[in-house]
Amino acid sequence: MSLLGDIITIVAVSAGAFFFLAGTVGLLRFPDTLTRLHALTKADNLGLGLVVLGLLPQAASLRDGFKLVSIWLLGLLAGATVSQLIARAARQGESAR
Amino acid sequence: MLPPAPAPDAATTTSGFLLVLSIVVPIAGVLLAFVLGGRYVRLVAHTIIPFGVAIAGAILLALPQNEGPLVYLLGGWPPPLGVALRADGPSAVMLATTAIVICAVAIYAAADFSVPAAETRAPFAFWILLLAVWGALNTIFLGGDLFTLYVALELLTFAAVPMVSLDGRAETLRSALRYLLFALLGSVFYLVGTALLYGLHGTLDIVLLSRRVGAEPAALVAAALMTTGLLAKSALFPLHLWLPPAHAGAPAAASAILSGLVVKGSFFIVVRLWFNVLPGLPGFAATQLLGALGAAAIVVGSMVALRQERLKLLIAYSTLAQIGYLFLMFPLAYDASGRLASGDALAGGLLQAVSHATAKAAMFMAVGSIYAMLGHDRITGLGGVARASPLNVLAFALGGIALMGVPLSGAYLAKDLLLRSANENGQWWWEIVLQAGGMFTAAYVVLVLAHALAASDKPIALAGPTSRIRDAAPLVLSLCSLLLGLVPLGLYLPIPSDMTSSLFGPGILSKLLLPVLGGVVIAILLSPWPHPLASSTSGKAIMTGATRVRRGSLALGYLVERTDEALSQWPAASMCLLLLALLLGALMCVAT
Amino acid sequence: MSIATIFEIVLAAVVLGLGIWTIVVRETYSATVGFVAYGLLVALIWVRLDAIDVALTEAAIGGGLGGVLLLGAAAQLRDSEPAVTDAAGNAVRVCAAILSALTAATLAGAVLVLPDPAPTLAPAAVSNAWATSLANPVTNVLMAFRAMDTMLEKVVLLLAIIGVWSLAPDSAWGGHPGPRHQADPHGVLVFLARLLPPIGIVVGIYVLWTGANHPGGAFQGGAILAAMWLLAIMAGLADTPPVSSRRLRLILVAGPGLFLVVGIAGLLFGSAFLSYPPAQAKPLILAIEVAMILTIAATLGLLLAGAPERRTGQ
Amino acid sequence: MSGVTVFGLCAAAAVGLGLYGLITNPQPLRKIIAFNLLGSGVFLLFGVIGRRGAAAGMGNDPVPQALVITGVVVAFSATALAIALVLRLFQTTGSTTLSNAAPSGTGSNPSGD
Repeated sequence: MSLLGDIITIVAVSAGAFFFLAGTVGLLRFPDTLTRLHALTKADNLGLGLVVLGLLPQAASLRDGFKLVSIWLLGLLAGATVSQLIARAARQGESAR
Repeated sequence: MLPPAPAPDAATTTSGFLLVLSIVVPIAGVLLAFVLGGRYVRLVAHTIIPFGVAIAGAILLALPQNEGPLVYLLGGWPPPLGVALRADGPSAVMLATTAIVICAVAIYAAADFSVPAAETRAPFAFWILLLAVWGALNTIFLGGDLFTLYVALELLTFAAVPMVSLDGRAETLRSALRYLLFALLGSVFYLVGTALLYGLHGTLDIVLLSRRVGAEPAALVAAALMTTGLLAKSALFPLHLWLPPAHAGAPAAASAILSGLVVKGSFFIVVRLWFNVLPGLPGFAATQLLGALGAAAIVVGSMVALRQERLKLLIAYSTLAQIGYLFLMFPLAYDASGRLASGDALAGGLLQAVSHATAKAAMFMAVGSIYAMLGHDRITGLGGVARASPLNVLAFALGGIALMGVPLSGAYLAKDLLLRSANENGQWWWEIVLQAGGMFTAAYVVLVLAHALAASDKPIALAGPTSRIRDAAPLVLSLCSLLLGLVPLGLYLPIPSDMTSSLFGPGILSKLLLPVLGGVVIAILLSPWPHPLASSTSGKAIMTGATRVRRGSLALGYLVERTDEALSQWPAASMCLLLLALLLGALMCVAT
Repeated sequence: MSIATIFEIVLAAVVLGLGIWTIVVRETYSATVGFVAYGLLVALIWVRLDAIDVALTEAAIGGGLGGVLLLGAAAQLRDSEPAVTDAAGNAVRVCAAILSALTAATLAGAVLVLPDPAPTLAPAAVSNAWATSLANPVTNVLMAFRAMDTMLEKVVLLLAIIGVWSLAPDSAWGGHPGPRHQADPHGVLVFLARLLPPIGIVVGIYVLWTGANHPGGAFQGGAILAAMWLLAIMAGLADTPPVSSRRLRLILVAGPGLFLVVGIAGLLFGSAFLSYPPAQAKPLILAIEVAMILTIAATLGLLLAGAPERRTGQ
Repeated sequence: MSGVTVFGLCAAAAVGLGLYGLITNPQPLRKIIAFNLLGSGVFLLFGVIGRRGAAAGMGNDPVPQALVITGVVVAFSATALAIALVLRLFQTTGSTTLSNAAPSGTGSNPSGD
């Protein structure tokens, strides 16, 4: 059980870290705000989700697991809203120009 | 691992609760005034102040009856885990001084910051900040823990900075911002030092540290950083860029608090640090450095003060000079044993601090009244003021005379104590500085009085009404400073008993005349403005003979002023701060 | 060299890199963004130092709210940047760099030569925890052993509020701090401001409650509550209260006030000022912390909102 | 080389960086940011010292931790007050320069060396 849990953790967290890396590279390399946001949010949400998923088997109690999942959900919510706001600000800035 | 050290000062003494009250009462006043607001702010302040004065008086009475300091363990927790409050002689004297000055300023400011039916900004802020300064200072004087002192220091800064910009003009905002940023830099330096001391000895309690601190490298670094940070907050030359604009731009009552009391807070912590925490650490060279900075402050501050056109700026610069004077106690306290002795020099320095607190607050208040009456404070336009407002000019004169160090005054006793320890320790060069300091002070007092006493060709248009009670406050305060020598301070400060009797000795006339005459000469030589002194016939005769000398000294004064301007730029001053910290650290390292 | 050490070195390097960027980057706005990132990574260092309470505080107040404060100011000052031409000359830069480096090196040397084994008060703090029956030693230090510092620091917060308010124009005294925010009522910001605060308030209270025995406490919880309040203000769902409001002022002094009252009760009826009778220590401390979380949330929120600038109805 | 050493050096470097920024950056807001950097370096120093004092089942001495929490709140208040001053100065004069010379900033040499 613990071995299986550890394997899941290693695989999922590594995958999550990969997505974070990809997202960061996209953030740095893409040319404009909207594409950067695209790279960032897609990868961040997925990356965070995978990391949380990977950590779930390590959670000591149900309460800890619940906390982990709510971190992911809150991250999703914040990421989605903020990128919406940034995108809107970026578009307004473009149309004003 | 940490045995509870059974020590005489690790238990609450009988009157210890007074120490708690002297901090809690002003702070309760802050909270109460904030909630009630409106018309009640001044009422709360004026109700709290008598209580605070009574508590300070009770501490003064209780201390001599107790063997050793009064101690209170907060929450009953002994150090190192808990925090102790301690009152020894110096703290009791400073507590009493603060209470008196706050009381006088509160009376003086009652009209300036009167409270109309609807709440207005400036009175609301002023009265609360006044109480907050008081609470912070009392915590500084009583705190027995270096981190509690840090919080109190920040409390003091946060109460002092808004006072600078109370009237909201652009230049006062700028000076407040400068003050805040430089003070924050100073407190960060202090905080680094506390971190290192905790890492070395696992406690921040002053008494415990004094037993444990040795000449470890980290302790030296901590001492250098903390001292430099506190010097920045006390505006010792060359770290004074924030002081003149801040103190000159604030409303008169606020200037009195800032110049009289606030800078004494950080000065007091330097004294605590060097005399109580690590008396054996600094060594000869570091104490000489502090004294040299003090001497430089006296020369530069006084020379620039004499070149000011505005009276408030003149007083602000003279504060710089007198802060320098305070730091002369450090080299003089260093005796043959290689430690800072809590003897004559300590008593002299603290006495000087008390004299300056009372006299300078009185002078700022008197000048504030003159400013309000004339609508300006140009020194050359002061003619006829003595007739229009005799009480205020008298208060200014008495405050100035007290600071010159004429017999009976606290500054006189302080100078005598410092001279005596200079003599005992064979550091004759500080005797010159001490005498020169008195003369420089006399110079600017004489200069201002000469203008104020001169007859005016046109009558003075009074810009505002005057009130007797308001004029009495600075007068009483400067009398306090003038008669300080008669107060039996030997109970609290290590003053030898033969000092007070020497007040009335022979030679008293020469001691009175020497600073005044020196001051007149300096004032003529260094002030660039047309002199009422010089326009009298005898003055003219001297002037023609001395024109060349005067031209030379004026050029010197100009040079000093430009140097001061250069050092008052932000990058220069902050680099001086770092340089000073490194230098102090290096000197202490060499000494051990 | 273990993996943990390598991770720590990388973390420290990234933090320092961000710090350098924050100092040298040209635009102020970029510098603030860099500082926010720096603050969040510093919180990670605190986790590595096994100081979770501080990590929470640093992330919430140092990085989070401090970042909001700086970003807001940078946005308002954007126009002022071309006016500032008095940049330091090269000689100044070199001198400053040398002096700062020397100071940092001295400091580093002093830290490296600290004695081993290090002195510590951890055993004393743990063994005296009976007095409060709280299991989190940090809370014990803050609320019992060094309660004076905590109380004074609450007064510092209050003075900061008074200082900020004292900068208002006279005509605006008694009015609301900060601008009145408007947002599209169907927009995403309003949506977030309706959805998040209930969750945030629960989390804030949880952080306070758990602070008795685990990392957390009034500061961290108060910062979360303040953030929720600010979100509602920015979405236009709530307005900052006028500074003349008596209720607001009561909330702003509740924390230090209750602290003071309990302290004086200890002086009069108990053993000492700021001492708690062991039987009632926990409920008393919790009561103070509840008052403090309200005070802290209101204070932090108002410090971000700034000086009063408009009367009611404007 | 342990975590304590790494972070101790990091803290000292942050202090140095903050000092440099505080001295050389002319804009007050940048000075405030530098002050925060400086402050966080000092707090880290406390953290490192607390970490060295780990004992009695605590990974970090609770006393320095409590001091840092107090310090962080004080530093935040200082930042808020300083920023309020800067913003008010900007509203009043349209500039945020700290030097006493005319706010036009032409030709003044504030370097002071």
